[in-house]
Amino acid sequence: MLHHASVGQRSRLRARIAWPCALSALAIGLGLTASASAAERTVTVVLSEEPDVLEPCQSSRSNIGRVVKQNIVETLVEIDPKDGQITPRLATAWQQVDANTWRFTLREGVKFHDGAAFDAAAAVKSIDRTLHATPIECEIRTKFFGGLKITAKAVDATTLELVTDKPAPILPTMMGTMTITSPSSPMDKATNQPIGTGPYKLDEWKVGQEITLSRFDGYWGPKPQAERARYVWRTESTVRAAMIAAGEADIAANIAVQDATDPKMDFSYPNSETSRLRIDTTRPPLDDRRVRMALNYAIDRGALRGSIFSADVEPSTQLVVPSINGHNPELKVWPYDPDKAMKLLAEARAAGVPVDNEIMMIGRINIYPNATEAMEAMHAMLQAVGLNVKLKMLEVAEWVNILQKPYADDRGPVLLQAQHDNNNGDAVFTVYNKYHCEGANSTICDKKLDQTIEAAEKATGDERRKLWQEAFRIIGDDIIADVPLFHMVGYTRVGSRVNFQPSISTNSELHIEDITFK
Amino acid sequence: MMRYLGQRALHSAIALGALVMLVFFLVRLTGDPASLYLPIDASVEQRQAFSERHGFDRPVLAQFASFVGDVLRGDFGHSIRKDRPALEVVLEAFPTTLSLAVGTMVIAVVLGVVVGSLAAIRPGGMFDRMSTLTSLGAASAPDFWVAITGILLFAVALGWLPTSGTGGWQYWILPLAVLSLRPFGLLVQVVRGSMLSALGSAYVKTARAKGVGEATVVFVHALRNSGLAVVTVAGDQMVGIVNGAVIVETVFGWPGVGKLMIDAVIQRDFTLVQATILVTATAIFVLNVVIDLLYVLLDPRIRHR
Amino acid sequence: MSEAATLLEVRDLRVEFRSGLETVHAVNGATFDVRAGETAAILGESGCGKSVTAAAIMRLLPQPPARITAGEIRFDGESVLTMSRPRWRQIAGRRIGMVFQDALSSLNPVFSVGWQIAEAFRVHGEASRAERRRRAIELLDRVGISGAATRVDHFPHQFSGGMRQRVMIAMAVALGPSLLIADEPTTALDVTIQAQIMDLLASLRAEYGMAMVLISHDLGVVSEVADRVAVMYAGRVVESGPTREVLRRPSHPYTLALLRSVPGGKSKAQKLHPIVGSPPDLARMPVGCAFHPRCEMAREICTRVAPPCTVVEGASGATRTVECHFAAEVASGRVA
Amino acid sequence: MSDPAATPVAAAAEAVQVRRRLPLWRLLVRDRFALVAAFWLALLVVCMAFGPELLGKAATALDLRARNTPPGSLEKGWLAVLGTDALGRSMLARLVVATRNTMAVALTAITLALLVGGLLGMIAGYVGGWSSHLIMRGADVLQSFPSLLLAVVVLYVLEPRVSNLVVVLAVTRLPVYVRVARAEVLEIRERLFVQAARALGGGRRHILRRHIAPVVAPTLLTILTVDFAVVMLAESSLSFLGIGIQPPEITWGLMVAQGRNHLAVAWWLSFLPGLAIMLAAMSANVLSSWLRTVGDPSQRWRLEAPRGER
Amino acid sequence: MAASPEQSPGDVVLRVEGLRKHFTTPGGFRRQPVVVRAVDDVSFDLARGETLGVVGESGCGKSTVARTLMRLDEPTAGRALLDGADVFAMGPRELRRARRRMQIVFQDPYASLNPRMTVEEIIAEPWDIHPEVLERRERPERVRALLESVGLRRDHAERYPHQFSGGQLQRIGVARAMALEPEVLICDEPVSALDVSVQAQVVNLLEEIQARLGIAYIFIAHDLAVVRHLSHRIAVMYLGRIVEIGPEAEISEAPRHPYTKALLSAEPRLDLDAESDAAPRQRILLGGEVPSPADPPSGCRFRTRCWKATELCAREAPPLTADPESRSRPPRLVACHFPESDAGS
Repeated sequence: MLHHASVGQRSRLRARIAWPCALSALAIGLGLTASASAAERTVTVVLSEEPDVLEPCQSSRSNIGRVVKQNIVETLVEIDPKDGQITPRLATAWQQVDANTWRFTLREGVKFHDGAAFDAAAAVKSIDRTLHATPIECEIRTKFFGGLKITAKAVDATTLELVTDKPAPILPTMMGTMTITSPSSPMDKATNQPIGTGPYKLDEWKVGQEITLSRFDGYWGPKPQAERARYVWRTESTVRAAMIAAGEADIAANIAVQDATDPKMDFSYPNSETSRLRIDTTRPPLDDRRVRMALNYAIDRGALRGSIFSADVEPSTQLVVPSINGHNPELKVWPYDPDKAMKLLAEARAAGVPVDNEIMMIGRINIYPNATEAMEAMHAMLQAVGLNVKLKMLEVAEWVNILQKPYADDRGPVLLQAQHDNNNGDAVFTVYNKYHCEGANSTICDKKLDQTIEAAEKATGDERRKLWQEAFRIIGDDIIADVPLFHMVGYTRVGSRVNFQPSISTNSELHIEDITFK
Repeated sequence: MMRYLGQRALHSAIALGALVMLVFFLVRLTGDPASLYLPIDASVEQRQAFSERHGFDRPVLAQFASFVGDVLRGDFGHSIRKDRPALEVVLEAFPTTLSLAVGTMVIAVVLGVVVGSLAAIRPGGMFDRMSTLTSLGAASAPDFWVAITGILLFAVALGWLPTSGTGGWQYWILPLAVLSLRPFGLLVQVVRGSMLSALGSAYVKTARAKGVGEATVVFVHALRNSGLAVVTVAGDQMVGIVNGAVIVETVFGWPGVGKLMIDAVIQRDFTLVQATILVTATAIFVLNVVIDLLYVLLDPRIRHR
Repeated sequence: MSEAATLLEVRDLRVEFRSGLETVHAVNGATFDVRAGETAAILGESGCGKSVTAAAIMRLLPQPPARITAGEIRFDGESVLTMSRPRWRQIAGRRIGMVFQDALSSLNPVFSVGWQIAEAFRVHGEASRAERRRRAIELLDRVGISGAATRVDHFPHQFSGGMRQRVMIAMAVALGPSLLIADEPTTALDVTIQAQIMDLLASLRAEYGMAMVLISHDLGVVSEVADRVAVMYAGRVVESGPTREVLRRPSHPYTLALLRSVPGGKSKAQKLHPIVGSPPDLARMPVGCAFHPRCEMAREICTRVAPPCTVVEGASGATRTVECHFAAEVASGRVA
Repeated sequence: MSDPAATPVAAAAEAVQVRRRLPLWRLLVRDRFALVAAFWLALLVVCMAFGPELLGKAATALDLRARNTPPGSLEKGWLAVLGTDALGRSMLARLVVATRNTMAVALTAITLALLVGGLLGMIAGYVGGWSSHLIMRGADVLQSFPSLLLAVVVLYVLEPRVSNLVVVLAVTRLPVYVRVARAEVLEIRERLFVQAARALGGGRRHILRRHIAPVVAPTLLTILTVDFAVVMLAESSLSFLGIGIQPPEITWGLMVAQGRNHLAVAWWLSFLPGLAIMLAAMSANVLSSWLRTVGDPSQRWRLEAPRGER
Repeated sequence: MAASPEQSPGDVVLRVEGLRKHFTTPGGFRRQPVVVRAVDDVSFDLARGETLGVVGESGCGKSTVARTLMRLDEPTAGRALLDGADVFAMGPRELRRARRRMQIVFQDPYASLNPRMTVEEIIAEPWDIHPEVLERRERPERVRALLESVGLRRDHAERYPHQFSGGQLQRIGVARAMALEPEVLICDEPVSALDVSVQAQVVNLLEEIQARLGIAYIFIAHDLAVVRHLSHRIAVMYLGRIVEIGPEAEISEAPRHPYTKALLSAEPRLDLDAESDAAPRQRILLGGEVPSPADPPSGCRFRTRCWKATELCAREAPPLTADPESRSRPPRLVACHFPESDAGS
């Protein structure tokens, strides 16, 4: 807000800010700093944290992926952020040979940064490294390929065959997470020198200060505009936003909603996260469906949106965004109806439900911007309908213990602040884990739901989508396992020098090649 | 003197050992690194495998024994997060914090001594009152708040300074200013107090009776005698600066030990926590030795004790 | 006694210390002279204002809290109190030297004694660095410190009390002043050392032809070394004159009482005669004569009227001044 | 007893000299800084005592439509005179209510540190021997390590509850009191009046209780006032790092920490509590230096002297 | 005042034998620990009702004698028989009882009274420690009676030390020491900090108390005049040893030990009776300073400053031996190879 104040805005601003001197010096300050870095075609990106490592195998972590993924190392296929469709990248085509076998046709003429040729053998080696090189901690392995055995084979130079031990209907989608590195990458230890096929290669990582990439001239695709990319990191959102405003950086990958004050610079994008309050349905009074309904009626989503949450968030009905295969568009957003909530609670109480038991609301500090305020607000809303709720904010390590099984036996009724990210195209990455009786984060156990999930996992195409939609109906309407909140948005601040359109994937990968200069 | 230093070294070594032991067991009580390191959906088997790989499944005492053995061999372990030797990571970050701390101390001591001395010349005068108020304010302001406000004011609104990061001298101004506020405030108070008593002392009377000029009286006779107090407070503050460094490094994106340590604790990167603590505590020990030597330099009475 | 030129003149000096609601009248119109070459003693008990007077002469009073409200101090005809700071710095140390009571705290602990002695030369723009050092060694040797060439680099804490006082003296006489103010120079010292120091001071005085103002509470010391004495009580000089005259035939009841309260008379079986009560509260001075509440011969007038300064003719013809309504009676011993 | 009246000694009694000292409150009135500081702290104590009862409701009442109202206007009611926060809650009410937690945390922590540290220091100073060594080495360990980091580690182990926070803050301040108490005891026990008590046959406990504790206590209290500021700042730093007191509890430090996210749009959210911390800390510092001056006979006159002559 | 009381061995209330107090300074890295012989073999008897003056320059060990006798410092060797019971060998309980019989008054009246206690509390403190001495309800009255007996007013009981002058404070100190009605009072430079006019008040008070209660004093001072005025016998100490001890009159009139002689001559004296300016009394100016007790000279400790010293003095320490010319019983003792005699000097 302090940054690009137009003349018209000023009088309004002055009422809010007690720094008139700051305002008068504003224009001069901006003029000076903005011109300083205009010379070179270097894009500076400011991140919220420094990557711990640059190991491609860990690029499913957003702090690493934002630097590495698709910039340095590429995947065989990409998932289109708009509709979840799979598009070619290093593979040009793919087909299912039988239930357990997929074949990918690889792009020709692709070279790694170290000069090695990209072919099926290289792909096999890279996949083996990711899936089987145990000395390397590899999140892609654990997160996406856990419980599945894959054997990669080079059929010929451009044909890669993947054989699984059980049917894997969405293997192409999964391959959207698999980064391909040069055969020269060490198989016995992690590397901070990722060598891939991407449009940029790693120049230098000055630990603690910056990472620089430079354009790879041997890239197979179109030549991107930016010659170099520079990554720096600042913890404070305010500072990141300030850096763009001051012209010290071009893109702040994510800033908090309250720092996104300038529509000319700040772009919101759905970040594929969906927030909710997870209801522990096994503990009274939360084991009563009327109470769970009341919880949903008590939350004023309209008031939260545009205040604590961004105005751009979408109220959600389920844990996946509409672009995910299996999203159920039939489900309705819960309206705000405190009277109804109170009535339901009264009914439940009359039926002997211990409505007055203390319900623990457990939040996680900084799970999303304003997480604490959001919990404070909802705490007040639930109290307003007469529920006995207590709020407790936890740091991530403790919060994880509550999120994950095994749960403590002596736990009371808990509403857990949670957020789920599925930008991988299919509901399977969500539903089993969160709602199946055996799911690691599940707090419900419903036979009918479990059968539906199991059937969906094996199905493909339309049938698969219908089954997932049915599962979401059961979760949202029959059981009411959550207080769904919003499909979240992130804010990217883009400086005046460059064009960049953030998308749903910007959270986990930030494509330098897409950036153009004005 | 040598004996005294030897004793100090022994005490510090004991303190260091106790501290490391304390930290070793404390951090292991803070929770399982697996739950933080592995993705949320990781299975129980994956978690177990992770713990086995890194030896967290072993009894804590066994872990401690091998840790001590490793440290004695100069091996501080491997940081899981950074996937590098922990000591390397710490030593990389160390110069940043050190230069911040030294810069801060230089600024705080120089300004503190000058302002404190000037204030003591006319106690109760205008300058004294202003400097008292300023120094109290400086010592009382929450540093993170000053840091962010400073960025918004000087970098964003006025555009005089870069917001954050490292680079040329301009990048040092805000972090150093923020960090030196508190030590400056305290030093002004201390210098003023000890200057007041020095200026009231008999040896200052002697100097005046000799016809020594007022400037020499203040900045040679009295100040030299206030040196001990300055060194004591500055030394104490040096430890405190590491606290401030955590904040400043976080806000300004400086790759220092403070932030490293906080992050390591938050991420339960045990080896890194241990390594940072060992290195920091050793540095503080060295600092204490330096302070002892400064005492000796400043006060001949200690030299001949 | 030959009349030498007056070197130091103190006229009606008044010094106050302000503290809280009360004002402490430390010096209430002290008047005395010091002639060139003589030893003048200011004698009095603690709190009588003798050290404050010395500090006022040396312009060492901390102001505030102290305030010189009246009076004049003239050194060699020049007014000390109104003189400019640069002018005063030419006098302090060079023409007037000062020795303080507590040598340990009066020497700067962090500089070597040589440095501190040499500083006297330095501030008065004399000599080169090497020359200053040479002269510092010479001075140390002169004041009786053996091994001066090595001792010159030692620090005050490495000296004994007597040696430190010698260093102080060396510093004070470094530039050959014509006046030395010695504020209780031997009070903290043992008798045998005290004798050494007094002896040293006497020989230096003779050598340099200095006048000395000896500030002391010790009747014995004063009677042995001073040519003239000024007895102070409650901030005033109540009696002054040639030492022998004053102590042998005191004209002021306070001087008399003081003499009688000292043990050491021949008759041991006799009880001592303390002065009753305590010195007056300087913030609440009695009306009339300040000594009257403790005076055995006080009469009605003493409680009302402050006695004027009267000149009394002594036995040897020398004059002295006394502030007592009944000075003559006291001197003649008519009042017991 | 024999008749003493006849001796001059008895007459001396008439001249008892009473040194007048101004009562403390008058000295306070004479130092404007200290007076303001004391007044401010007194106000805080009132807020601490009654704040939550009076304004507790207003401090938690959401009004999402009146969020981030800037201060200085009475349009939205007197409670919004200092503005409202991101949830539309009255800043005034929150500041007042937060006083209790803030002060209680700081006061409890420093009191705890004073009692435990003072006791340990007195033992170390008076008893000496191995217990002194043990205590002093322990203080070394604590002091040779940045307190903030120690607090972070410990709070992760113990979880950031108010009680734990208090304990951690107390522990990190402990060495100061141990050292000061020990140094004081070492000095005081050589004083003549302690020697006199020993000569009378007074045992360790008698001397510690009657002579040493009462003399050490004021020194420790002076440190306590400074530490009040230090601890308050430490608490806010921990909140900044997210491991101090957790919402819905409020402290000033937490308010600053939360408000910093909104600094660019609503500066008052962190400015006002930051100011509150600073003023309270300053007041404590001013009062502490006033106490030092009062306790120091060579400086006390500065307060006693009439205005304009200091 | 009163002449020296008749002395017989049975009248000895305190007998000190072979008292030594050695302090050991901590050794250094490359430095041997240093033993400071503050008091080295001091013996004397104190008769009931007698005043023994102890004089000497600073560092001679006179105050250390006082402190070790009160067990404020633990003696290194020796015995102190208080009516036959060795104070140095006493356990805490016995010592506590012994302290009712032996008390001390310190030099600095300002420092020896706790500034935070009222005069009443200060004077009553002995009874807090020894509650068996006096019933609690009787204490306020006794405090006031004691105050009157030292020349203060009853209402002074409620005041604090800072409200008194030095002489008054010292009287309060004496009152406190008298509260337990001791048989021996050690006065460690009780008047050194006071002005002459006030000093005389306290000296007179001490005399008065002794006359009334028959208490024995060990009166330590560096001011010879006061000691001579007050003492029946005088002990002169030099570097931790007694060099001469005997009746006051004998010592001040005809000192036997050269040090005693020098000490007496160095004392500045008001010689008011000498009418003429002629013949100032002969003064012996001692050279140098007192050597360090950490490294005392061999043989006679005074030899380095003695004008009579010979090679014998460096070799052999002279023992304390009876002066053959002494008229008193027990006779004056001198530790010198070449004592002065009445004929000499």
